[in-house]
Amino acid sequence: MTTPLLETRNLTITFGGVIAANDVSLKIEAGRNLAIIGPNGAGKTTFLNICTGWIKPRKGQVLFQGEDVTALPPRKIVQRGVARAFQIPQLFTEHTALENLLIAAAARDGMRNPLIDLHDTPARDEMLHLLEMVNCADVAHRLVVELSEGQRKLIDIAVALALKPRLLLMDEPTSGVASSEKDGIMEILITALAEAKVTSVFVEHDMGIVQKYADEVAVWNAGNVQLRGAPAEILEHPDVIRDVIGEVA
Amino acid sequence: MSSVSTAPKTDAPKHPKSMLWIVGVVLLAAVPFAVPSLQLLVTFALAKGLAVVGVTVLLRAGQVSFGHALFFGIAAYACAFLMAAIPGADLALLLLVGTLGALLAGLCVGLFVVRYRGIFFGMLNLAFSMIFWSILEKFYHITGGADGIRLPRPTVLGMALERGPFELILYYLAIVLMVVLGWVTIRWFASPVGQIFQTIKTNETRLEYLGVSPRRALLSGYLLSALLCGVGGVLMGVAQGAVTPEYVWWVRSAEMVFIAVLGGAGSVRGAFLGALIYEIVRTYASAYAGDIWQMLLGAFLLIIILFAPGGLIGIFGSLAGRAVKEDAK
Amino acid sequence: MKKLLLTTVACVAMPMMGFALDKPDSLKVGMTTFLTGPASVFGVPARDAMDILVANLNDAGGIDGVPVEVSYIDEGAGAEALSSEFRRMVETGGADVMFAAISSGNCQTLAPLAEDLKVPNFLWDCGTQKIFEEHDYKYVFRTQANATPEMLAAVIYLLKVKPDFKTLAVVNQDYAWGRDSWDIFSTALKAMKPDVEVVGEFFPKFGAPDFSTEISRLQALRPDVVLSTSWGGDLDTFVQQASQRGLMNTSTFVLPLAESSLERLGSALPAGQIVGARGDHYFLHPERRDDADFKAFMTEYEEKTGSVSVYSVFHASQALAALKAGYEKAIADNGGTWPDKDQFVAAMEGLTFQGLGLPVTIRADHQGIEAQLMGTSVQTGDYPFATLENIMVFDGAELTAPVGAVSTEWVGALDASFMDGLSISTFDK
Amino acid sequence: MNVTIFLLALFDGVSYAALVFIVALGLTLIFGVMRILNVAHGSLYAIGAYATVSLTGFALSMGAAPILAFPLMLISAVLVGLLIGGPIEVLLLRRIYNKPEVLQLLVTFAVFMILEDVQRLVWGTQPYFQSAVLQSLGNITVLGVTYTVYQLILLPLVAVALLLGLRFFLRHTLNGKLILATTEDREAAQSIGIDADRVFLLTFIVGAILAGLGGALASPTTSILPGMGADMIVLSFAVVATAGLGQIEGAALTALMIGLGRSFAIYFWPEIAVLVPYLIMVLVLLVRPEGLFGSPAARKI
Repeated sequence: MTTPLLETRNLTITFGGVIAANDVSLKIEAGRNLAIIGPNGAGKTTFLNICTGWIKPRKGQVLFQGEDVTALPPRKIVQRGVARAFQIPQLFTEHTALENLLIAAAARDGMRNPLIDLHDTPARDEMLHLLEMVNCADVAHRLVVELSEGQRKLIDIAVALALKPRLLLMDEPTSGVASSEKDGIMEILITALAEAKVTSVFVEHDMGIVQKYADEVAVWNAGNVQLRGAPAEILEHPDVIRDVIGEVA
Repeated sequence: MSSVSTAPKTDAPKHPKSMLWIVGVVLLAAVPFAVPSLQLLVTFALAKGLAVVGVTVLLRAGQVSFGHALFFGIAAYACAFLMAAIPGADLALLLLVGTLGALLAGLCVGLFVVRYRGIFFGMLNLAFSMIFWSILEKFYHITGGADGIRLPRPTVLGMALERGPFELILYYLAIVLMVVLGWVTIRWFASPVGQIFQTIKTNETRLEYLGVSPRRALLSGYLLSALLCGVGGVLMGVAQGAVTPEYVWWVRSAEMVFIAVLGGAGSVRGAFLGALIYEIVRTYASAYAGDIWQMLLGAFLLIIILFAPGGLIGIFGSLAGRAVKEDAK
Repeated sequence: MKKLLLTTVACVAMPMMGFALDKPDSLKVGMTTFLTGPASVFGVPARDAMDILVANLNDAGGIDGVPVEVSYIDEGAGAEALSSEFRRMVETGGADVMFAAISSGNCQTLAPLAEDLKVPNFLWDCGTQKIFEEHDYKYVFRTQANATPEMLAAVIYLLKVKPDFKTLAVVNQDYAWGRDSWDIFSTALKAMKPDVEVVGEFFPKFGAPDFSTEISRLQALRPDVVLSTSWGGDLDTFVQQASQRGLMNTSTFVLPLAESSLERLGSALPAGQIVGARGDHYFLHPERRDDADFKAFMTEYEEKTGSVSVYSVFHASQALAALKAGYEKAIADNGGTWPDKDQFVAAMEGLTFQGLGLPVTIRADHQGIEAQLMGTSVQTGDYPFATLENIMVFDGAELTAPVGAVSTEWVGALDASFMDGLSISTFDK
Repeated sequence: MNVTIFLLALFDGVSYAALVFIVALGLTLIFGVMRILNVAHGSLYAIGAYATVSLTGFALSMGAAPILAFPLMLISAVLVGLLIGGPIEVLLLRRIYNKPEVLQLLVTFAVFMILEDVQRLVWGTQPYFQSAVLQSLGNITVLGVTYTVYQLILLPLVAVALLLGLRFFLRHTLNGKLILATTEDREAAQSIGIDADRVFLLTFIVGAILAGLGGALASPTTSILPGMGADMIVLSFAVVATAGLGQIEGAALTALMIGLGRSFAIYFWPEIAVLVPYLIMVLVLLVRPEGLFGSPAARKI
């Protein structure tokens, strides 16, 4: 049996009496896109926060490629190959789209030369290509604050991809995006992920998206995974229709 | 000197404005012949300007230190102690030791303060500088107390000089340091390390999720700022011939922030421009309006903040015929 | 480039040659004084006095017909502004003579600068004795005493009026003057009266707003004598707080600079405290108060400023008197024609001149020899503040460390018999 | 340790802390509500002292009883708040609430510079001393050491009264509740119709009055002279930052800590007395970045 890419063991955490994670044990295998669905407040974002070291669990472990990373700060986990995209895009607002990516690449490559211009770094072409991949090449030189929410979300994901991660955790990649654009964004995204051979986990509320793009679905409720399986099978499940989809609809 | 351009490296073609800066440097270089009475004043202004660039560096990361006079003072005191230990030490050695002293202090203080942001970053810096100030004041038998220590004239590359030639050399040294360190700082801002440092202002969360330690990124800029303050402190101490705890007093730190904002927050050239104008206004105001020079400076600052938020460099930019984005990106 | 640089260096380094031996239109003097900051309690009266004295001098024909023009530099504006303004005044402002400075720290910075600029400079008010003990200067002169005679006069006066005290505590400002004056005072005291015990040494920071805790401590320690060489607001606060809390009933205070605070302290300074004046400076100077020039000035000054004179006024008068006497002597030495700078400097050595106090003489090491006046406070009711009684005027020459001697060593080698051989004039009031 | 000396140091520390607290109180109130660290607070302190001395001197010269100085202190403080604090808020601060913290701080620094010269132009450079009121209250002897009633008893009482009074004002009066609501959530307060401009003006005036009152209360104990504001401002910064910005009760405890630290230092190691406030500040901030009583801001992603 191969080591899972990411594994959690008995993760438990509560916030002021509310259980956000209750003894969560989960394995994520490489090469598959896992969607996490569930009602609001069920602890999905908290789960991503724990996996990336932003929040420390009260109990339990997080293992990445077999290594216990529970106690590490986010940057150390990122350095090991876990990238993260956010529900609200986390970008450098005083920089352009391209610069956001170049900074990510510089961080990845550990650029130390203080006299070379950021724009002259070797990763420039690669980052321009990445912008093309997420369909944002035309806004490369615009400040990210001037862009639409959808473009910002794509650039947020592109920044994460720029790190060349093994695993990408995304928090509602299509929230805040006009529904007409959602499919387009997901198309671009899934293609880019496949091209870069990145495993992804994404929290999603739109069941249409989940059905279309996830290889596997985990249903989160009351601080734990209630069900897990192929999209078709899970989305038909009566419990899921009652607890999750019903609420969303 | 003509080979040195302080223009930022951008894709845009060089426009006449960068020529203006070269003209400015050349004009400065002519001061000792054209207006000799301004020579010492400009030396002081450039020394302060270097320290102001240090404060400017931190402004780029959205952080304000109200204690950076600490590094200015530490460098100056390091020189004074060195001169006392090795009479007739060389200017080059002073520059090296003073700067190293400031760097070392920057590392020690920086390791603590990079954990803080905003007002607490400012206050903690203030507290460290005030501790050092109290020590300078109190340990009279070592530090000379409130009157400080004399810093006799060092030799220059082995030559013992009279005041006249020595000050002239110091003057050109200050100009060279301004051009070189100003250029390095502008380049550093544009470099990956400098850009990462500046993202502390906008998004530390993302920075952490790029695998970068925001504290370490801030520390890199903090060290640069301490170094710049240190070089300024050495120049000031040597030009002044004496160092006093006043170098470290909080008003001095506030004055650096004051000049940085006056010149144009975040601009390297603005820092020097601001320092020059500040020093000139201050000197002439205290000579011709002895009772109200502080009031004039205060009013000047208010006008700048309220009506010309881009600072002097912004005014200068619009006078030069363009809106200036400047050495930012 | 390098060659150009060296040429420039050579040009600037060339000494300025004085050819203008014709009488100038005016004699330009630059004076540094505190117009801002705590020490403006000395600086502003000195400037006001200087304005009066210069106007009077020019009305009487100036110096050999040449009027004197004084411009002022604020020492409170900070060291950089001070030294650049000092240079500007000398190099382009055409100042012939500089009077600098009040602060000892500024004197230590400006004395070597004046020497390098080859401009005659009078240390007109600062107290540090180190300047001429550690360096030789050609262009720098002190037109007043230094800390050594000032402190010695205080020690001797104390020993004369209160010979059998046992314990002493000191509360001085924490800067060079406070520390150095204590060094000299304590060294002299130990030399002349070795059985005194120092029970407390406090150096609250310069400008401290509150001495309550120090006063509590002193009340618990109960020293016979409390010394404070503080001045200005610090001294006022200390005396007020000590007097309010009755510390002055149990301990005798020795306040070598209190002459400058007498008027401000009003009734807060009780009788029986020892007061000094940094020289023979007192608006009721017993040997001068009946002289016409003294009386005329005191009246004029009080009318213009609303206050009585303090010691810095005397020091200003001495600097101006030295300037006048120096030029007149140089003119005489030069066969009646206007002297150049070096002739003026040569005339300064050994010069005797008189300002508002007794005559002052410039010694070979350029240190001024100035008489010292000490007294005991008394509230007579003639004035709304304390005046002095039991005044002693000391001969400055006997109290000043000899040329070439280091004050602390010289003072340390004294003994009780030193007091016996001194010539002291005493006055009831 | 000798109990007598311990008690004496305690008394000295408390009376010193009382004065520092009164000044820091206004500073922390203004910061808590307006998020502005007001450097000009030091000038308001100094002007409060000058105004009291002038008014008292005038009243005494008219033959008034020294005890009349107490209402004059209050009048001076209110004048400082209304005539100087009010215009500062309306004419300057109001224009810069949306600017970065640095600029806000620098604006108050510029005001500080201007007011320093204003003091000099109005009152000159000679120190003033006006302690008639302090003398009228007399002395008290404790353990063989004479204290003034004013410093040992009155100042701490006033400090406690101000602390309780401000708490009452904030929690039980309409204006106070408006201030508290605005402090907790500016947007929410505005959305329910609170006039933030009015609240800010009110806060700044109250803060300025407290600064002026600090100066007024200090005036009988100290020389009033140029530069007295610059020292006080750093000290009250240290108190406010150590306590946690905007923490009123915290400022009281911190002032007490700093006051006691300083007086014990004077008794046992006078050379470090000046260092004490800053050492306490650094040590506290190193352990608790948000100050002793501040709460850390939550980061949400």
